[in-house]
Amino acid sequence: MTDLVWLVPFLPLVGGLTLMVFGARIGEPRTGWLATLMSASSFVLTVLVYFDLLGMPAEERSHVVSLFSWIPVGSLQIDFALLADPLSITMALFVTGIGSLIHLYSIGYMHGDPKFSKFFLYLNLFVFSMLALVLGENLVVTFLGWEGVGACSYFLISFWHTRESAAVAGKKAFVTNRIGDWGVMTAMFVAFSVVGSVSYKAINEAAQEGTISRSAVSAIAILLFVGACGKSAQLPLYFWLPDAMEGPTPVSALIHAATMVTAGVFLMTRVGPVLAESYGWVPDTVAVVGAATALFAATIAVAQHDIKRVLAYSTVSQLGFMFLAVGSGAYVAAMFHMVTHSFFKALLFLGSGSVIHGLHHEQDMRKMGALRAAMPVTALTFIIGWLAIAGVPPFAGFWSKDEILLYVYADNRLLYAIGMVTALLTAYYMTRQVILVFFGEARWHDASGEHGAHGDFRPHESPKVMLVPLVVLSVLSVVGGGMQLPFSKDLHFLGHWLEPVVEEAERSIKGTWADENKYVLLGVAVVVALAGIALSVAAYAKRRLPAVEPTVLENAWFYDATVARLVGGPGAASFRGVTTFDARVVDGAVNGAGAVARGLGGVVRRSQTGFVRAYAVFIALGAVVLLAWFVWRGWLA
Amino acid sequence: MDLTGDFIAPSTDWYALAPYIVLLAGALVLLLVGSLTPRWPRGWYAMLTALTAGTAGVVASLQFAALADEAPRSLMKGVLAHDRFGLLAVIAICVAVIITSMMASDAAGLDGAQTDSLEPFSLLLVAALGAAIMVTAHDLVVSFLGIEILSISLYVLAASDRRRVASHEAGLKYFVLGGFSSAFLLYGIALVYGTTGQTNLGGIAVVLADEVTLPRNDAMLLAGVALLLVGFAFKVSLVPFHSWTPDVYHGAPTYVTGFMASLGKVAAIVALVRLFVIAFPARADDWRPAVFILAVLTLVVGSVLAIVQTDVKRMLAYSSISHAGFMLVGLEAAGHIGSSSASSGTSSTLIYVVLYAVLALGSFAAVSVVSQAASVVGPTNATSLDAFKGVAKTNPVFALGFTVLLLAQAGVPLTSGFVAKFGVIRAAVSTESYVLAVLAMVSAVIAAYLYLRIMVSMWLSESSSARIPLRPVARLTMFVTVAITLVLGVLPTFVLRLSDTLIFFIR
Amino acid sequence: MPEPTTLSYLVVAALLFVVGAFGVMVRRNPLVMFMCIELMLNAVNLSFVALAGELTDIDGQSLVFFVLVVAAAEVVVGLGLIVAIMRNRSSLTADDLAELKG
Amino acid sequence: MLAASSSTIAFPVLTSLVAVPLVGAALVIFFGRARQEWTKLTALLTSVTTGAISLWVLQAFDSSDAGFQFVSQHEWITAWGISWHLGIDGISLFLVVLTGVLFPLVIAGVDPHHDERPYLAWLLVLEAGVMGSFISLDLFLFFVFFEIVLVPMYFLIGGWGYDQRVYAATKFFLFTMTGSAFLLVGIVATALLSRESVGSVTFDVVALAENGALNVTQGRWLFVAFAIAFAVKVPLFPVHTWLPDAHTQAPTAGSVILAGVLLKMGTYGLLRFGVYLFPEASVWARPALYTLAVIGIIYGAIAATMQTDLKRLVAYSSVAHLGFIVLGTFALTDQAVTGGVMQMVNHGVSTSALFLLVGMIYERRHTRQIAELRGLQQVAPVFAGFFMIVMLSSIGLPGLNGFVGEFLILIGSFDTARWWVIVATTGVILAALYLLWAYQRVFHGEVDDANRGFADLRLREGALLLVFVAVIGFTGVYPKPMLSRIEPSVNALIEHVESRTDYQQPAQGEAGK
Amino acid sequence: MQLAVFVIASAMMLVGAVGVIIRRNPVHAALSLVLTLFGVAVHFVALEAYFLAAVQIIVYAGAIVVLFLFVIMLLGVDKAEDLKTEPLVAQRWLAGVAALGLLGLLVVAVARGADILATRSEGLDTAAQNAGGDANIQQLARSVFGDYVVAFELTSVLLVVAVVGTVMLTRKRAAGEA
Repeated sequence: MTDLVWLVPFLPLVGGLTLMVFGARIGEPRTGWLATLMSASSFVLTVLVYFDLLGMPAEERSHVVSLFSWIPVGSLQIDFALLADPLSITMALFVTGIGSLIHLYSIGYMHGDPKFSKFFLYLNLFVFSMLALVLGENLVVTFLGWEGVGACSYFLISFWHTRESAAVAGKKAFVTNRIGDWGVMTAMFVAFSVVGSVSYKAINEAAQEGTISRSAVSAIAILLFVGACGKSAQLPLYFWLPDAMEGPTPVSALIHAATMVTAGVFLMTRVGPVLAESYGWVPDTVAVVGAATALFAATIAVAQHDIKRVLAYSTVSQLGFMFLAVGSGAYVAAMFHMVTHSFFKALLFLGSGSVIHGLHHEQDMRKMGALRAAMPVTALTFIIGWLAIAGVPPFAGFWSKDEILLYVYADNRLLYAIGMVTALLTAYYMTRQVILVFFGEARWHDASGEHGAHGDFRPHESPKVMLVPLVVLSVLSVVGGGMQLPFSKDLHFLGHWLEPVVEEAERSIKGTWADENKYVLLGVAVVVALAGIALSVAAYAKRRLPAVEPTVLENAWFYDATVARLVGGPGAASFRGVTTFDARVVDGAVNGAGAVARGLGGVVRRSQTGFVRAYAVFIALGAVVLLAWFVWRGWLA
Repeated sequence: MDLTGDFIAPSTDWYALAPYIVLLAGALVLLLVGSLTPRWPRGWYAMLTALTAGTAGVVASLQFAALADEAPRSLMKGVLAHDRFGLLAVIAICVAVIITSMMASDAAGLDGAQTDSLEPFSLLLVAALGAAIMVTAHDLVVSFLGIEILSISLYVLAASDRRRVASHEAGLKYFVLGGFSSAFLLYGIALVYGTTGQTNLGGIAVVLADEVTLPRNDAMLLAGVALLLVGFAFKVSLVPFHSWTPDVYHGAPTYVTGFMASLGKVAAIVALVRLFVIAFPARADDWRPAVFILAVLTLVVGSVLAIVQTDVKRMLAYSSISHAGFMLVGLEAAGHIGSSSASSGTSSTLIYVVLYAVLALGSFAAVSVVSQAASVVGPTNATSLDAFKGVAKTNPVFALGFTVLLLAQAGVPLTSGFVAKFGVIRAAVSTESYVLAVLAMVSAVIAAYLYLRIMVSMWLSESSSARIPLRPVARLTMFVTVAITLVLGVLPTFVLRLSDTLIFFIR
Repeated sequence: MPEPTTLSYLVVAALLFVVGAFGVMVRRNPLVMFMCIELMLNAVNLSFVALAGELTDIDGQSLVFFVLVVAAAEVVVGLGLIVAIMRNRSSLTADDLAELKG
Repeated sequence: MLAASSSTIAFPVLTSLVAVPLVGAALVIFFGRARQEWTKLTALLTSVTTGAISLWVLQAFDSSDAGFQFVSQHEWITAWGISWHLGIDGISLFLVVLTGVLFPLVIAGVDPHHDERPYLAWLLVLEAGVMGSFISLDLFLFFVFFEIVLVPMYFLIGGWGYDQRVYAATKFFLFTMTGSAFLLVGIVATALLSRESVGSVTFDVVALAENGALNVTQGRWLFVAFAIAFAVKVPLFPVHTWLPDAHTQAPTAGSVILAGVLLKMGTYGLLRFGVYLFPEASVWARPALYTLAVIGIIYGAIAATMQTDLKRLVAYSSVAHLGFIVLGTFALTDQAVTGGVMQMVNHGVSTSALFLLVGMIYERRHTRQIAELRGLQQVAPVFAGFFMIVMLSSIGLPGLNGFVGEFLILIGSFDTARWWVIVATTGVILAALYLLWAYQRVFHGEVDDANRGFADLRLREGALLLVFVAVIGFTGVYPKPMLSRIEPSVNALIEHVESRTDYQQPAQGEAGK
Repeated sequence: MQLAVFVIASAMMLVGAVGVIIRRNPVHAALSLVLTLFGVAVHFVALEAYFLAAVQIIVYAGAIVVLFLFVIMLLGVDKAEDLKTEPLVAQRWLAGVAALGLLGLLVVAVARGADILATRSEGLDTAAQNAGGDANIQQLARSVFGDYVVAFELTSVLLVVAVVGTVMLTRKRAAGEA
């Protein structure tokens, strides 16, 4: 069965190519269904593979399927090979699963869009690339997917390319990702140079066996982390993600919440041993960057008005959590949070999508409110998602976040504190969002004027095809925590499942204070979450407290603006400088040479006066010079 | 020297002298019959001229072939060399005369040249005789007389266009400066004679080679060499002795210009090479640097001045100067007497000038064709670049032919021009004067711009004039020259085979 | 009373040559220019003869003989040239003929 | 690459590669006059024949043989030790095929606006020249082809180009000729200086490379002379400025050929002659060439970013791409050089396609100014799609051909040119920047009235581009057949270098141990 | 005695030469030329080149100068030339420099050459020993018709050219030509 793992990415690819060629002919909605089918069937396959692996003894749960030799040159032998092991299959499971749901959702959401079929083409291609990324047996295949998802996200962000902002956002995302890719590529070079191979197995083993120098290991790790920062929107490269919200909401849900952005975390987990074997400052950097990003993004989310932007920043923040976990050696926790997060964040996005859909593409929360009546299902599911992310037990998010904080505490108290603050803020701004959107008084009636086109404007519940995914995801968000419960080792299902992959790197906190009193920490977490919610309620529902929404936060600490100014100012200037240099100096020199020749000719030409006597003088002078030379020579002789 | 002894007349090898005699006889016959008979229909004089030159050429070729297995020898008490080196030049000269006479008959009247009378043709033949003497002269005096015969004919031919003041101007300038430079040349002969007691190249070489019995007297000798160089540099038109060239080439009737550029160049350069290589090998280290400098100057100034011209004849005049520079590169190589490959310098120079002669003939033929057509419109600057505008549109084939000739002059491969350049560069490199080689090639690039300009106005400018009528003669001329250019360009082996044997001239 | 050495003849000849050359360069009347060229040729002749005497070699003198002929021929043609030119114009200096230049 | 292997066949395949187009040109000129309607057909037929032959060569090529195949050697200019010596090995194979395929496509796909007959004739002559320079194993012969190519290109640019054409053509001609000036001297010197060691004056590349024994100084000087000429052709950083002008002013076909194959004559020359003939010197000169290459990569990319003219943009992108190739060539490792050779072909394919697309844009809108184009994707989605694919290949997206070459070059060069590679890799970022930015400005946004009428891809254009896209896709996903044919020759070349210098190819995986 | 002759002859020669280049009227210039020619002839005599001396007088003074004068008269170009002004910038300066340079170098050359010559010439001039001027002529004849016979023939050709050329140049334009 596992030999058929190649079908998992293959099916969506087929779907994509089919749509590329016949998309227009098949037409809406059949294209949507086709795409969904493809994605869904690869999900089924993955499940099969999963059980297949489950059937094997733990240490054998790593299966390589080599399709063909891709880039073989001398000592460099790169196969197009897929690796089916617990980690990749876990990723594949939720990628295909959530992917399928979102395909389904999109059928409703994209209804009536002129480029309906193209949307699903991209979606399918994306799923393919994502699967290639996670299933890749070596860095290059992963990189194929890595770039593929980047390209697809570019297509999908600028899907409505007639909107200038969308086009710009797409380009921004791609280029920023490329900065990260520089890291990944360089990492590959180093790996090949020192290990002689780019397959994870070889690299990880080399790292563990210490056959390669520690600095090389660290170099690989840090470079890969640079790539991860790009993909997973960590500081300093996070700023493309909020803009990515220009894309259709399902895209935000799938790519910019559930799957693609987690690729960085996945990659770090994949090379966990390398990270573990590198100098101490490398994992620390990872953790610190993660923590910083988490806090930074959370603060920004507090003051956003765009319903999707809040979620976007929250995503960044949550990703920060995951990196915090990775940096603290809590790979399982990271994966755990990644999965749960993909559940509830996808849910939230789709919910917000449903809201937007219901409000005819209104995204400003200030023009919402009291929608729970108008769209009950959406409201309900959204609230579940909110509770999950806010860290309220027993919802999924609570467990995973707590797991992370547990490890972080063991690793570094300060980071733990930051994590806590972040948790608080998360609870706060999510509550704010829920209140602003579903409770309070309806602020959208007065907005109806702006929707003159729609005549009598009423928010309406979304069609079934959109609601089903919501429901499914909400269920997952509730029970998702079950896959890794802290109470007993036996409940560490995910942990056991991933063990063969991460055991080498996984940090053991056995016997630390944190481990001893994890229930205390649990309690603290609960309290913090509730506190955040309470604050928010006080501020937005009860109006007891003033709503703190400073512009500095609303504008994301002006980080984006500063970057833009730098790029647009000195950056563009230097580019222009180079271009001018090229035109004036380099090309100028060339044309200058020609001009000199012609000028010289012009000058010498004047000596050609046409007066025969002048010519005679030339001859005489010439004779003098020649004579001088020869007589001199003769004199010496 | 005893006075009682009987006078022994020099033994005469009439067959070896045949080419000269034929040429002279042709000229005289032409004059005679021309003055006795009523005017012939036009073209007949040309026919006779071509016939004569052809005969001379054939004879020369036979002798050339015969010399394959004979040792080269000297004639008439060693004043004339009978070797392949000279004979090839003689053949080239005869070809030049043939083609020029054809162009002359074609240019009759139109170019304002009085080519419907016979004198020009007889002068062509006499000039050819002079040139033939120059290239084979093995004695300074004979060489000088050859130069004078050639020059005087050219003075007259240059001035032969009565309608254009320019022609007169050209004639006078050429005459005055020619006389001036001849005086230097003579002085040089005098000094060399004074130090060596010889005017025979071989004799000079012998005297100079023997350092023992005779004390070196270099100041005077080398002064003589310098003045000789001045005289020849003038004829070859090396910078700074070139200043007459553009004006004379420009002013003279176009067919005469072609004649000067081809035959004149061949005669002058061959004579120069023969003089320096045979007479002054012992002083090579003294004259090589001078040649080097002259070469560089000529290359650069020639190319640079060429690209700023607006009149095609002047352009080609300057380009002929820079070509002369290339030939000098060969001479410079020949100056490395010690080096085993000095000989390749000599031969490559000869090959270069011969191949260039063909190119020049063809190019000026093309110019004269166009200028004739233009002069119908108005004689004013009939040879300006504008006259060539859009020729490709009206006469594509003709334009293509001219383009081939121009590309050959630029030294594009698969043309004789490239073979010539390659040979010279090869010689220079084999004597390890890389600097000169590179300089030459770079200046060739500069000069290429000029040929491009002409091509541009032919191909890439809008047609200004009507179709140019091409007389059969013109067609033939173009065809022959282009054919030679391409054939020798693709299969140069023939020429190169010759060039290996060319270096065997008598010492 | 010392005898004039060959050197003295040569020097005088050189002097004559230079004077002639100078004349060519400064005179505008083409006829006079021709005369100057004649001066130069004469200088050469003188040198030839002097050197011939020095070398006790008669060839030098025969060279002079040829030079004379050349000189004559040149003058003839030159004068013919001038006559031809004067057909079209009344006065003539070398500087008047400077249409061709550049 | 060691002693030319004797796989000689009765039919002179390689000679025909040169001869057929020439014959075609002659036919076009002479018969075309009588029958105008046949001109195109004749040209097409001959070029297709050539292409077919080249494909046959590809099929008959023995990938296990690193040496020269289909060798044909005849006396030519014996007096100078020059022979008509042709041969193909893995390095030249795909360039030949590329040439053979590109020309028919261009002839079929792009029509001149006037004077079809001379246009086609020049194209065919050009094809002969390019073919010749890729297969000639005699320095003199190579030079002849290398130089003769200028003439047809000059007339193509000057005759069928755009408003600045004469300036551009002249610049191209003189610039390249200046390079050739050094090359010629270098060639002659090489032959003459190796006189003793080889035993006779010969211009035969193999003989010179295998038996020639130049001393260090000579080798280096000569290498420099060669390098100058090829650097101009490539073009490398300081001497690149002819390229934008030539590209911009050339007719579409001209740009396509120029980018597709002509530039490769430079990189090919560096590899085949620079490295093969002067191993010591090329090892010695590596830092300089790395630096120039990397400067070219970054500089070209930056300049491309700021261009306002699509064609100029693509031209500068070529400067960047060829920088990669040069970097790989002199990294002298299996991967890098193989990647370099492959990248020559890849760049040929994708950039040609880009120029075709830009040409189509110009035909529709009569402008190449990015500022005047807008929202084309809206009105011409298919066109945009093709453009996108080609662009992504040019950006080096994995799965497309561009990636394989670039990746191989970089990963292969990392050991020998670490820091240069690290800088060069940033060029990958810039590539995305300038291309995506251009794409965004041209294809995205709301279409304006000027561009509303922009017609989507026509059938012929589509078919034409489909070929390119197919190649892009195939070589991207399955480059192995290509690599397996290139590598042996590259390997042999590197061993040649190693055997003559103290340079040793680094063994990966050793560094850490 | 000889010295005196030398001095006088040289004086005639140089004075004449200077006269040629400074006399404004071409006729006077021509007459000064005659003076020079005579000076040269005297030198010839002093150098025992009797025949040449004669030819010098006959051909040069007799033929060439007369020809000059004839043309001057014919064309009436005997109007004085203004030597005060020099239209060409720096012409005279450059000419002066060139002339002095030439003079200096030539003198140096011959001076350095002559002394060595002296060592080479063996004693007395054999031509002088054989009494009678005809010796000179005989030798000349041997030389001219012996070693230099070709040259001699060529001079005839030269004269033919001169004649033909002059005829061609000066022939009146026939009605037919335009």
